[in-house]
Amino acid sequence: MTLEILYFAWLRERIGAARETVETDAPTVAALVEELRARDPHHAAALSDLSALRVAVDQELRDFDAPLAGAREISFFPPMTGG
Amino acid sequence: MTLEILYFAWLRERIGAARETVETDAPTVAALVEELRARDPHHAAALSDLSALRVAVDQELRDFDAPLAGAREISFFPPMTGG
Amino acid sequence: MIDIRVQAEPFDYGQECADFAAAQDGAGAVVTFCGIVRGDGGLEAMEIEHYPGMTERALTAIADEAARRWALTGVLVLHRHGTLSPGAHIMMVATAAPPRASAFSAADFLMDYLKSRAPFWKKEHRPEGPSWVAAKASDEDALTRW
Amino acid sequence: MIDIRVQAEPFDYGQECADFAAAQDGAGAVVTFCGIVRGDGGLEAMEIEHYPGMTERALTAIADEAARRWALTGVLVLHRHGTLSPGAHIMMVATAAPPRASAFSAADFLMDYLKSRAPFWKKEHRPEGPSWVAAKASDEDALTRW
Repeated sequence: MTLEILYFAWLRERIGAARETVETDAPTVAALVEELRARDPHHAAALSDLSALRVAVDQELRDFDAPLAGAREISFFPPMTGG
Repeated sequence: MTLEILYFAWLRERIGAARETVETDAPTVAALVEELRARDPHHAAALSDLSALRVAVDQELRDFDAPLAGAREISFFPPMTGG
Repeated sequence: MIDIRVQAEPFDYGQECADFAAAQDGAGAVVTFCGIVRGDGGLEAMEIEHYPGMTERALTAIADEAARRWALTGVLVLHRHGTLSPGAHIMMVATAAPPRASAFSAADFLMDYLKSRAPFWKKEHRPEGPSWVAAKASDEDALTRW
Repeated sequence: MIDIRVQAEPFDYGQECADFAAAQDGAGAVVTFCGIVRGDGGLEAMEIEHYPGMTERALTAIADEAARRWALTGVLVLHRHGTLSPGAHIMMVATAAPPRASAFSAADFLMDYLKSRAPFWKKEHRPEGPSWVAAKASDEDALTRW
Protein backbone atom coordinates (compact mmCIF):
# COMPACT_ATOMS: atom_id res chain seq x y z
CA MET A 1 0.00 0.00 0.00
CA THR A 2 0.99 3.65 -0.41
CA LEU A 3 1.15 5.77 2.72
CA GLU A 4 1.73 9.46 3.28
CA ILE A 5 4.04 9.87 6.28
CA LEU A 6 4.04 13.21 8.10
CA TYR A 7 6.50 14.48 10.71
CA PHE A 8 6.07 17.38 13.11
CA ALA A 9 8.17 19.50 15.47
CA TRP A 10 11.60 18.06 16.29
CA LEU A 11 10.88 14.86 14.33
CA ARG A 12 10.44 16.95 11.22
CA GLU A 13 13.69 18.75 11.92
CA ARG A 14 15.70 15.60 12.66
CA ILE A 15 14.40 13.71 9.66
CA GLY A 16 14.80 16.77 7.48
CA ALA A 17 11.39 16.46 5.82
CA ALA A 18 7.79 17.31 6.72
CA ARG A 19 6.37 14.46 4.65
CA GLU A 20 7.26 11.54 2.44
CA THR A 21 5.37 8.88 0.49
CA VAL A 22 6.25 5.25 1.17
CA GLU A 23 5.27 1.89 -0.27
CA THR A 24 4.94 -0.68 2.47
CA ASP A 25 3.34 -3.97 3.49
CA ALA A 26 3.85 -3.29 7.20
CA PRO A 27 0.82 -4.59 9.10
CA THR A 28 1.11 -2.23 12.06
CA VAL A 29 2.49 1.17 12.98
CA ALA A 30 5.31 -0.52 14.92
CA ALA A 31 6.32 -2.55 11.84
CA LEU A 32 6.27 0.64 9.76
CA VAL A 33 8.55 2.34 12.28
CA GLU A 34 11.00 -0.57 11.89
CA GLU A 35 11.06 -0.09 8.12
CA LEU A 36 11.50 3.68 8.42
CA ARG A 37 14.38 3.32 10.88
CA ALA A 38 16.24 1.24 8.29
CA ARG A 39 16.10 4.04 5.71
CA ASP A 40 18.97 6.19 6.99
CA PRO A 41 20.61 7.43 10.19
CA HIS A 42 18.27 10.43 10.43
CA HIS A 43 15.19 8.22 10.51
CA ALA A 44 16.94 5.78 12.84
CA ALA A 45 17.81 8.53 15.31
CA ALA A 46 14.49 10.37 15.15
CA LEU A 47 12.42 7.20 15.57
CA SER A 48 14.68 5.42 18.07
CA ASP A 49 12.60 5.90 21.22
CA LEU A 50 8.93 5.07 20.81
CA SER A 51 8.14 6.30 24.30
CA ALA A 52 9.07 9.82 23.15
CA LEU A 53 6.75 9.60 20.14
CA ARG A 54 3.07 9.81 19.39
CA VAL A 55 1.38 8.55 16.25
CA ALA A 56 -1.83 9.44 14.42
CA VAL A 57 -3.43 7.18 11.83
CA ASP A 58 -5.59 9.20 9.47
CA GLN A 59 -5.52 12.08 11.97
CA GLU A 60 -6.63 10.06 14.99
CA LEU A 61 -4.23 9.30 17.86
CA ARG A 62 -3.41 5.59 17.97
CA ASP A 63 -1.12 3.13 19.76
CA PHE A 64 1.92 1.72 18.01
CA ASP A 65 0.26 -1.68 17.65
CA ALA A 66 -2.55 -0.14 15.56
CA PRO A 67 -3.13 -1.92 12.21
CA LEU A 68 -2.39 -0.04 8.99
CA ALA A 69 -4.98 -1.76 6.80
CA GLY A 70 -6.96 0.90 4.96
CA ALA A 71 -4.85 3.75 6.31
CA ARG A 72 -3.61 6.59 4.12
CA GLU A 73 -1.90 9.17 6.33
CA ILE A 74 0.44 8.24 9.20
CA SER A 75 1.89 11.01 11.33
CA PHE A 76 4.67 10.94 13.88
CA PHE A 77 5.30 13.69 16.43
CA PRO A 78 6.44 14.37 19.98
CA PRO A 79 3.97 14.65 22.88
CA MET A 80 1.81 17.70 22.28
CA THR A 81 2.34 21.03 24.06
CA GLY A 82 -0.60 23.25 23.12
CA GLY A 83 -2.62 25.54 25.33
CA MET B 1 -24.10 51.23 75.39
CA THR B 2 -25.77 52.51 72.22
CA LEU B 3 -25.87 50.18 69.23
CA GLU B 4 -27.00 50.65 65.66
CA ILE B 5 -28.91 47.53 64.62
CA LEU B 6 -29.28 46.80 60.89
CA TYR B 7 -31.55 44.26 59.19
CA PHE B 8 -31.33 42.96 55.63
CA ALA B 9 -33.41 40.95 53.16
CA TRP B 10 -36.40 39.15 54.69
CA LEU B 11 -35.38 40.19 58.22
CA ARG B 12 -35.74 43.81 57.20
CA GLU B 13 -39.17 43.06 55.71
CA ARG B 14 -40.46 41.09 58.71
CA ILE B 15 -39.25 43.59 61.28
CA GLY B 16 -40.49 46.47 59.16
CA ALA B 17 -37.32 48.54 59.52
CA ALA B 18 -33.86 48.60 57.98
CA ARG B 19 -32.23 49.98 61.13
CA GLU B 20 -32.89 51.02 64.70
CA THR B 21 -30.84 52.41 67.57
CA VAL B 22 -30.96 50.55 70.89
CA GLU B 23 -29.64 51.10 74.39
CA THR B 24 -28.47 47.82 75.87
CA ASP B 25 -26.20 46.19 78.43
CA ALA B 26 -26.28 42.81 76.65
CA PRO B 27 -22.84 41.22 76.93
CA THR B 28 -23.14 39.06 73.77
CA VAL B 29 -24.96 38.95 70.44
CA ALA B 30 -27.14 36.12 71.77
CA ALA B 31 -28.18 38.22 74.77
CA LEU B 32 -28.98 41.13 72.45
CA VAL B 33 -31.18 38.84 70.34
CA GLU B 34 -33.09 37.89 73.52
CA GLU B 35 -33.75 41.56 74.26
CA LEU B 36 -34.80 42.32 70.69
CA ARG B 37 -37.22 39.37 70.62
CA ALA B 38 -39.02 40.84 73.64
CA ARG B 39 -39.73 44.14 71.82
CA ASP B 40 -42.73 43.05 69.76
CA PRO B 41 -44.13 40.09 67.80
CA HIS B 42 -42.34 41.19 64.59
CA HIS B 43 -38.93 41.02 66.23
CA ALA B 44 -39.88 37.79 68.01
CA ALA B 45 -40.88 36.12 64.72
CA ALA B 46 -37.97 37.41 62.63
CA LEU B 47 -35.35 36.46 65.21
CA SER B 48 -36.92 33.19 66.37
CA ASP B 49 -34.54 30.77 64.65
CA LEU B 50 -30.87 31.59 65.10
CA SER B 51 -29.84 28.81 62.72
CA ALA B 52 -31.54 30.76 59.89
CA LEU B 53 -29.64 33.95 60.77
CA ARG B 54 -26.19 35.39 60.35
CA VAL B 55 -24.75 38.26 62.33
CA ALA B 56 -22.03 40.83 61.67
CA VAL B 57 -20.41 42.90 64.41
CA ASP B 58 -18.97 46.11 63.00
CA GLN B 59 -19.20 44.60 59.49
CA GLU B 60 -17.36 41.35 60.29
CA LEU B 61 -19.19 38.00 60.40
CA ARG B 62 -19.33 36.67 63.96
CA ASP B 63 -20.89 33.85 65.98
CA PHE B 64 -23.85 34.53 68.27
CA ASP B 65 -21.68 34.16 71.35
CA ALA B 66 -19.48 37.08 70.21
CA PRO B 67 -19.06 39.80 72.89
CA LEU B 68 -20.54 43.25 72.25
CA ALA B 69 -18.01 45.27 74.25
CA GLY B 70 -16.81 48.16 72.08
CA ALA B 71 -19.18 47.32 69.20
CA ARG B 72 -21.18 50.00 67.41
CA GLU B 73 -23.00 48.36 64.49
CA ILE B 74 -24.72 44.96 64.76
CA SER B 75 -26.36 43.52 61.64
CA PHE B 76 -28.70 40.59 61.24
CA PHE B 77 -29.46 38.90 57.94
CA PRO B 78 -30.22 35.55 56.31
CA PRO B 79 -27.45 33.38 54.80
CA MET B 80 -25.98 35.23 51.85
CA THR B 81 -26.85 34.44 48.25
CA GLY B 82 -24.54 36.48 46.04
CA GLY B 83 -22.70 35.46 42.90
CA MET C 1 -3.75 44.76 41.38
CA ILE C 2 -6.90 44.04 43.41
CA ASP C 3 -9.91 45.77 41.93
CA ILE C 4 -13.23 45.56 43.83
CA ARG C 5 -16.35 47.21 42.46
CA VAL C 6 -19.91 47.16 43.82
CA GLN C 7 -22.29 49.11 41.63
CA ALA C 8 -25.87 49.50 40.45
CA GLU C 9 -24.75 50.36 36.89
CA PRO C 10 -24.34 47.70 34.18
CA PHE C 11 -20.79 46.73 33.23
CA ASP C 12 -19.28 45.78 29.88
CA TYR C 13 -18.03 42.22 30.34
CA GLY C 14 -15.99 42.15 27.11
CA GLN C 15 -14.34 45.49 27.83
CA GLU C 16 -13.54 44.42 31.40
CA CYS C 17 -11.98 41.18 30.12
CA ALA C 18 -9.87 43.09 27.60
CA ASP C 19 -8.74 45.73 30.11
CA PHE C 20 -7.98 43.14 32.77
CA ALA C 21 -5.87 40.98 30.43
CA ALA C 22 -4.01 44.03 29.11
CA ALA C 23 -3.11 45.17 32.65
CA GLN C 24 -1.41 41.91 33.64
CA ASP C 25 2.35 41.76 33.77
CA GLY C 26 3.96 38.34 33.91
CA ALA C 27 0.72 36.39 33.68
CA GLY C 28 0.44 33.38 31.37
CA ALA C 29 -3.18 32.71 32.22
CA VAL C 30 -6.32 34.79 32.63
CA VAL C 31 -9.62 33.30 33.80
CA THR C 32 -12.87 35.24 33.86
CA PHE C 33 -16.32 34.35 35.10
CA CYS C 34 -19.55 36.17 34.35
CA GLY C 35 -22.86 35.46 36.09
CA ILE C 36 -26.03 36.08 34.07
CA VAL C 37 -29.63 36.39 35.30
CA ARG C 38 -31.51 33.32 34.05
CA GLY C 39 -35.09 33.78 32.94
CA ASP C 40 -36.12 30.27 34.06
CA GLY C 41 -39.68 29.68 35.20
CA GLY C 42 -41.01 33.05 34.13
CA LEU C 43 -38.58 35.14 36.18
CA GLU C 44 -39.40 38.80 35.57
CA ALA C 45 -36.64 40.46 37.58
CA MET C 46 -33.88 39.75 40.05
CA GLU C 47 -33.44 42.21 42.89
CA ILE C 48 -30.09 42.26 44.64
CA GLU C 49 -29.77 43.80 48.08
CA HIS C 50 -26.40 44.32 49.71
CA TYR C 51 -24.79 45.82 52.81
CA PRO C 52 -22.90 48.97 51.76
CA GLY C 53 -19.57 49.15 53.50
CA MET C 54 -19.42 45.53 54.59
CA THR C 55 -19.75 44.33 50.98
CA GLU C 56 -16.58 46.06 49.79
CA ARG C 57 -14.80 44.96 52.94
CA ALA C 58 -15.80 41.31 52.58
CA LEU C 59 -14.93 41.22 48.85
CA THR C 60 -11.55 42.80 49.51
CA ALA C 61 -10.78 40.24 52.22
CA ILE C 62 -11.76 37.36 49.89
CA ALA C 63 -9.69 38.77 47.00
CA ASP C 64 -6.68 39.37 49.29
CA GLU C 65 -6.86 35.78 50.46
CA ALA C 66 -7.01 34.50 46.85
CA ALA C 67 -4.07 36.69 45.80
CA ARG C 68 -2.05 35.42 48.76
CA ARG C 69 -2.83 31.73 48.18
CA TRP C 70 -2.12 31.66 44.46
CA ALA C 71 0.39 34.47 43.86
CA LEU C 72 -1.94 36.20 41.41
CA THR C 73 -0.81 39.09 39.22
CA GLY C 74 -4.34 40.55 39.39
CA VAL C 75 -7.87 40.07 40.72
CA LEU C 76 -11.09 41.79 39.72
CA VAL C 77 -14.40 41.30 41.53
CA LEU C 78 -17.34 43.32 40.25
CA HIS C 79 -20.88 42.80 41.58
CA ARG C 80 -24.06 44.69 40.78
CA HIS C 81 -26.97 45.45 43.10
CA GLY C 82 -30.47 46.73 42.41
CA THR C 83 -33.06 45.33 40.01
CA LEU C 84 -31.83 43.28 37.04
CA SER C 85 -33.70 41.77 34.10
CA PRO C 86 -33.23 38.25 32.70
CA GLY C 87 -30.11 38.15 30.55
CA ALA C 88 -28.41 40.94 32.52
CA HIS C 89 -24.87 40.41 33.73
CA ILE C 90 -24.95 40.23 37.55
CA MET C 91 -21.28 40.02 38.38
CA MET C 92 -17.87 38.94 37.18
CA VAL C 93 -14.54 37.89 38.54
CA ALA C 94 -11.21 37.81 36.75
CA THR C 95 -7.92 36.31 37.90
CA ALA C 96 -4.46 36.16 36.36
CA ALA C 97 -1.36 34.21 37.31
CA PRO C 98 1.77 32.81 35.73
CA PRO C 99 0.41 29.23 35.65
CA ARG C 100 -3.02 28.18 34.47
CA ALA C 101 -3.96 26.08 37.51
CA SER C 102 -3.55 29.09 39.84
CA ALA C 103 -5.84 31.30 37.78
CA PHE C 104 -8.53 28.59 37.59
CA SER C 105 -8.37 27.68 41.29
CA ALA C 106 -8.43 31.31 42.38
CA ALA C 107 -11.49 32.13 40.24
CA ASP C 108 -13.31 29.08 41.59
CA PHE C 109 -12.35 30.00 45.18
CA LEU C 110 -13.52 33.60 44.72
CA MET C 111 -16.91 32.42 43.47
CA ASP C 112 -17.36 29.95 46.34
CA TYR C 113 -16.50 32.53 48.99
CA LEU C 114 -18.32 35.40 47.36
CA LYS C 115 -21.47 33.28 47.25
CA SER C 116 -21.72 32.67 50.98
CA ARG C 117 -19.40 35.20 52.64
CA ALA C 118 -20.21 38.46 50.88
CA PRO C 119 -23.40 40.23 52.03
CA PHE C 120 -25.64 39.99 48.97
CA TRP C 121 -29.21 38.69 48.95
CA LYS C 122 -31.26 37.86 45.88
CA LYS C 123 -35.00 38.29 45.57
CA GLU C 124 -36.78 36.80 42.58
CA HIS C 125 -39.82 38.48 41.09
CA ARG C 126 -42.17 36.07 39.33
CA PRO C 127 -45.79 36.26 38.18
CA GLU C 128 -46.85 34.44 41.37
CA GLY C 129 -45.07 36.99 43.57
CA PRO C 130 -41.63 37.83 44.94
CA SER C 131 -39.49 35.45 46.99
CA TRP C 132 -36.06 35.56 48.57
CA VAL C 133 -33.59 33.03 47.19
CA ALA C 134 -32.66 30.53 49.90
CA ALA C 135 -29.01 29.66 50.44
CA LYS C 136 -28.15 26.06 49.65
CA ALA C 137 -26.36 23.80 52.12
CA SER C 138 -24.08 22.90 49.19
CA ASP C 139 -22.90 26.53 48.97
CA GLU C 140 -21.64 26.37 52.54
CA ASP C 141 -20.21 22.89 51.98
CA ALA C 142 -18.27 24.17 48.97
CA LEU C 143 -16.04 26.20 51.30
CA THR C 144 -14.61 23.03 52.83
CA ARG C 145 -12.85 22.42 49.50
CA TRP C 146 -10.36 25.21 50.21
CA MET D 1 -22.95 26.28 19.56
CA ILE D 2 -19.50 24.74 19.19
CA ASP D 3 -17.06 27.18 17.64
CA ILE D 4 -13.54 25.95 16.81
CA ARG D 5 -10.98 28.29 15.28
CA VAL D 6 -7.33 27.66 14.43
CA GLN D 7 -5.67 30.72 12.99
CA ALA D 8 -2.40 32.59 12.53
CA GLU D 9 -4.12 35.96 13.01
CA PRO D 10 -4.39 37.65 16.43
CA PHE D 11 -7.78 37.61 18.11
CA ASP D 12 -9.52 40.20 20.26
CA TYR D 13 -10.02 38.49 23.63
CA GLY D 14 -12.41 41.12 25.00
CA GLN D 15 -14.55 41.13 21.86
CA GLU D 16 -14.66 37.32 21.82
CA CYS D 17 -15.75 37.29 25.48
CA ALA D 18 -18.50 39.82 24.76
CA ASP D 19 -19.74 38.03 21.64
CA PHE D 20 -19.65 34.64 23.33
CA ALA D 21 -21.62 35.83 26.39
CA ALA D 22 -24.17 37.61 24.19
CA ALA D 23 -24.78 34.47 22.11
CA GLN D 24 -25.70 32.26 25.06
CA ASP D 25 -29.32 31.40 25.65
CA GLY D 26 -30.27 29.98 29.04
CA ALA D 27 -26.79 30.21 30.51
CA GLY D 28 -26.28 31.55 34.02
CA ALA D 29 -22.50 31.21 33.91
CA VAL D 30 -19.77 32.02 31.41
CA VAL D 31 -16.13 31.08 32.00
CA THR D 32 -13.31 32.18 29.71
CA PHE D 33 -9.62 31.39 29.72
CA CYS D 34 -6.90 33.23 27.82
CA GLY D 35 -3.33 31.98 27.48
CA ILE D 36 -0.63 34.64 27.13
CA VAL D 37 2.99 34.22 25.97
CA ARG D 38 5.21 34.84 29.01
CA GLY D 39 8.47 36.66 28.44
CA ASP D 40 10.26 34.77 31.25
CA GLY D 41 13.97 34.17 30.95
CA GLY D 42 14.53 36.39 27.96
CA LEU D 43 12.03 34.65 25.67
CA GLU D 44 12.12 36.44 22.31
CA ALA D 45 9.38 34.56 20.49
CA MET D 46 7.14 31.54 20.75
CA GLU D 47 6.61 29.53 17.59
CA ILE D 48 3.58 27.29 17.43
CA GLU D 49 3.42 24.45 14.93
CA HIS D 50 0.26 22.46 14.38
CA TYR D 51 -1.17 19.71 12.21
CA PRO D 52 -3.71 21.28 9.85
CA GLY D 53 -6.76 19.07 9.53
CA MET D 54 -6.11 16.98 12.60
CA THR D 55 -6.03 20.07 14.84
CA GLU D 56 -9.59 21.12 14.01
CA ARG D 57 -10.71 17.51 14.27
CA ALA D 58 -9.11 16.96 17.69
CA LEU D 59 -10.43 20.27 19.08
CA THR D 60 -13.92 19.49 17.83
CA ALA D 61 -13.84 16.06 19.47
CA ILE D 62 -12.67 17.58 22.78
CA ALA D 63 -15.33 20.32 22.64
CA ASP D 64 -18.06 17.81 21.76
CA GLU D 65 -17.09 15.69 24.74
CA ALA D 66 -17.18 18.71 27.07
CA ALA D 67 -20.58 19.82 25.73
CA ARG D 68 -21.93 16.31 26.26
CA ARG D 69 -20.59 15.89 29.79
CA TRP D 70 -21.73 19.25 31.15
CA ALA D 71 -24.76 20.18 29.02
CA LEU D 72 -23.14 23.41 27.86
CA THR D 73 -25.05 26.09 25.99
CA GLY D 74 -21.86 27.01 24.11
CA VAL D 75 -18.16 26.27 23.67
CA LEU D 76 -15.47 28.30 21.93
CA VAL D 77 -11.92 27.05 21.38
CA LEU D 78 -9.59 29.39 19.51
CA HIS D 79 -5.88 28.64 19.11
CA ARG D 80 -3.23 30.53 17.18
CA HIS D 81 -0.25 29.10 15.32
CA GLY D 82 2.85 30.75 13.88
CA THR D 83 5.29 33.06 15.63
CA LEU D 84 4.10 35.02 18.66
CA SER D 85 5.82 37.68 20.78
CA PRO D 86 5.83 37.87 24.58
CA GLY D 87 2.52 39.28 25.80
CA ALA D 88 0.62 37.95 22.77
CA HIS D 89 -2.60 36.02 23.34
CA ILE D 90 -1.97 32.42 22.27
CA MET D 91 -5.39 30.89 22.69
CA MET D 92 -8.67 31.08 24.52
CA VAL D 93 -11.55 28.88 25.52
CA ALA D 94 -15.02 29.93 26.61
CA THR D 95 -17.79 27.81 28.09
CA ALA D 96 -21.34 28.58 29.17
CA ALA D 97 -23.86 26.55 31.12
CA PRO D 98 -26.88 27.05 33.35
CA PRO D 99 -24.90 26.32 36.55
CA ARG D 100 -21.53 27.76 37.48
CA ALA D 101 -19.82 24.47 38.34
CA SER D 102 -20.47 23.09 34.83
CA ALA D 103 -18.91 26.08 33.10
CA PHE D 104 -15.83 25.95 35.34
CA SER D 105 -15.33 22.19 35.04
CA ALA D 106 -15.79 22.24 31.29
CA ALA D 107 -13.24 25.03 30.79
CA ASP D 108 -10.72 23.23 32.98
CA PHE D 109 -11.37 19.95 31.11
CA LEU D 110 -10.95 21.65 27.71
CA MET D 111 -7.60 23.08 28.76
CA ASP D 112 -6.32 19.76 30.11
CA TYR D 113 -7.29 17.87 26.97
CA LEU D 114 -6.25 20.56 24.56
CA LYS D 115 -2.81 20.63 26.17
CA SER D 116 -1.98 16.99 25.51
CA ARG D 117 -4.48 15.78 22.93
CA ALA D 118 -4.53 18.51 20.30
CA PRO D 119 -1.59 18.55 17.85
CA PHE D 120 0.23 21.75 18.77
CA TRP D 121 3.94 22.03 19.50
CA LYS D 122 5.68 25.03 21.00
CA LYS D 123 9.21 26.13 20.18
CA GLU D 124 10.82 28.81 22.30
CA HIS D 125 13.30 31.26 20.80
CA ARG D 126 15.81 32.61 23.32
CA PRO D 127 19.15 34.39 23.05
CA GLU D 128 20.91 31.05 23.57
CA GLY D 129 19.02 29.43 20.72
CA PRO D 130 15.68 27.78 19.95
CA SER D 131 14.30 24.76 21.80
CA TRP D 132 11.14 22.70 21.65
CA VAL D 133 9.03 22.80 24.79
CA ALA D 134 8.94 19.36 26.40
CA ALA D 135 5.61 17.93 27.52
CA LYS D 136 5.33 17.45 31.28
CA ALA D 137 4.34 14.15 32.85
CA SER D 138 1.89 16.22 34.93
CA ASP D 139 0.05 17.28 31.76
CA GLU D 140 -0.70 13.66 30.94
CA ASP D 141 -1.52 12.88 34.58
CA ALA D 142 -4.04 15.73 34.59
CA LEU D 143 -6.28 13.75 32.24
CA THR D 144 -6.90 11.12 34.90
CA ARG D 145 -8.93 13.75 36.79
CA TRP D 146 -11.76 13.47 34.29
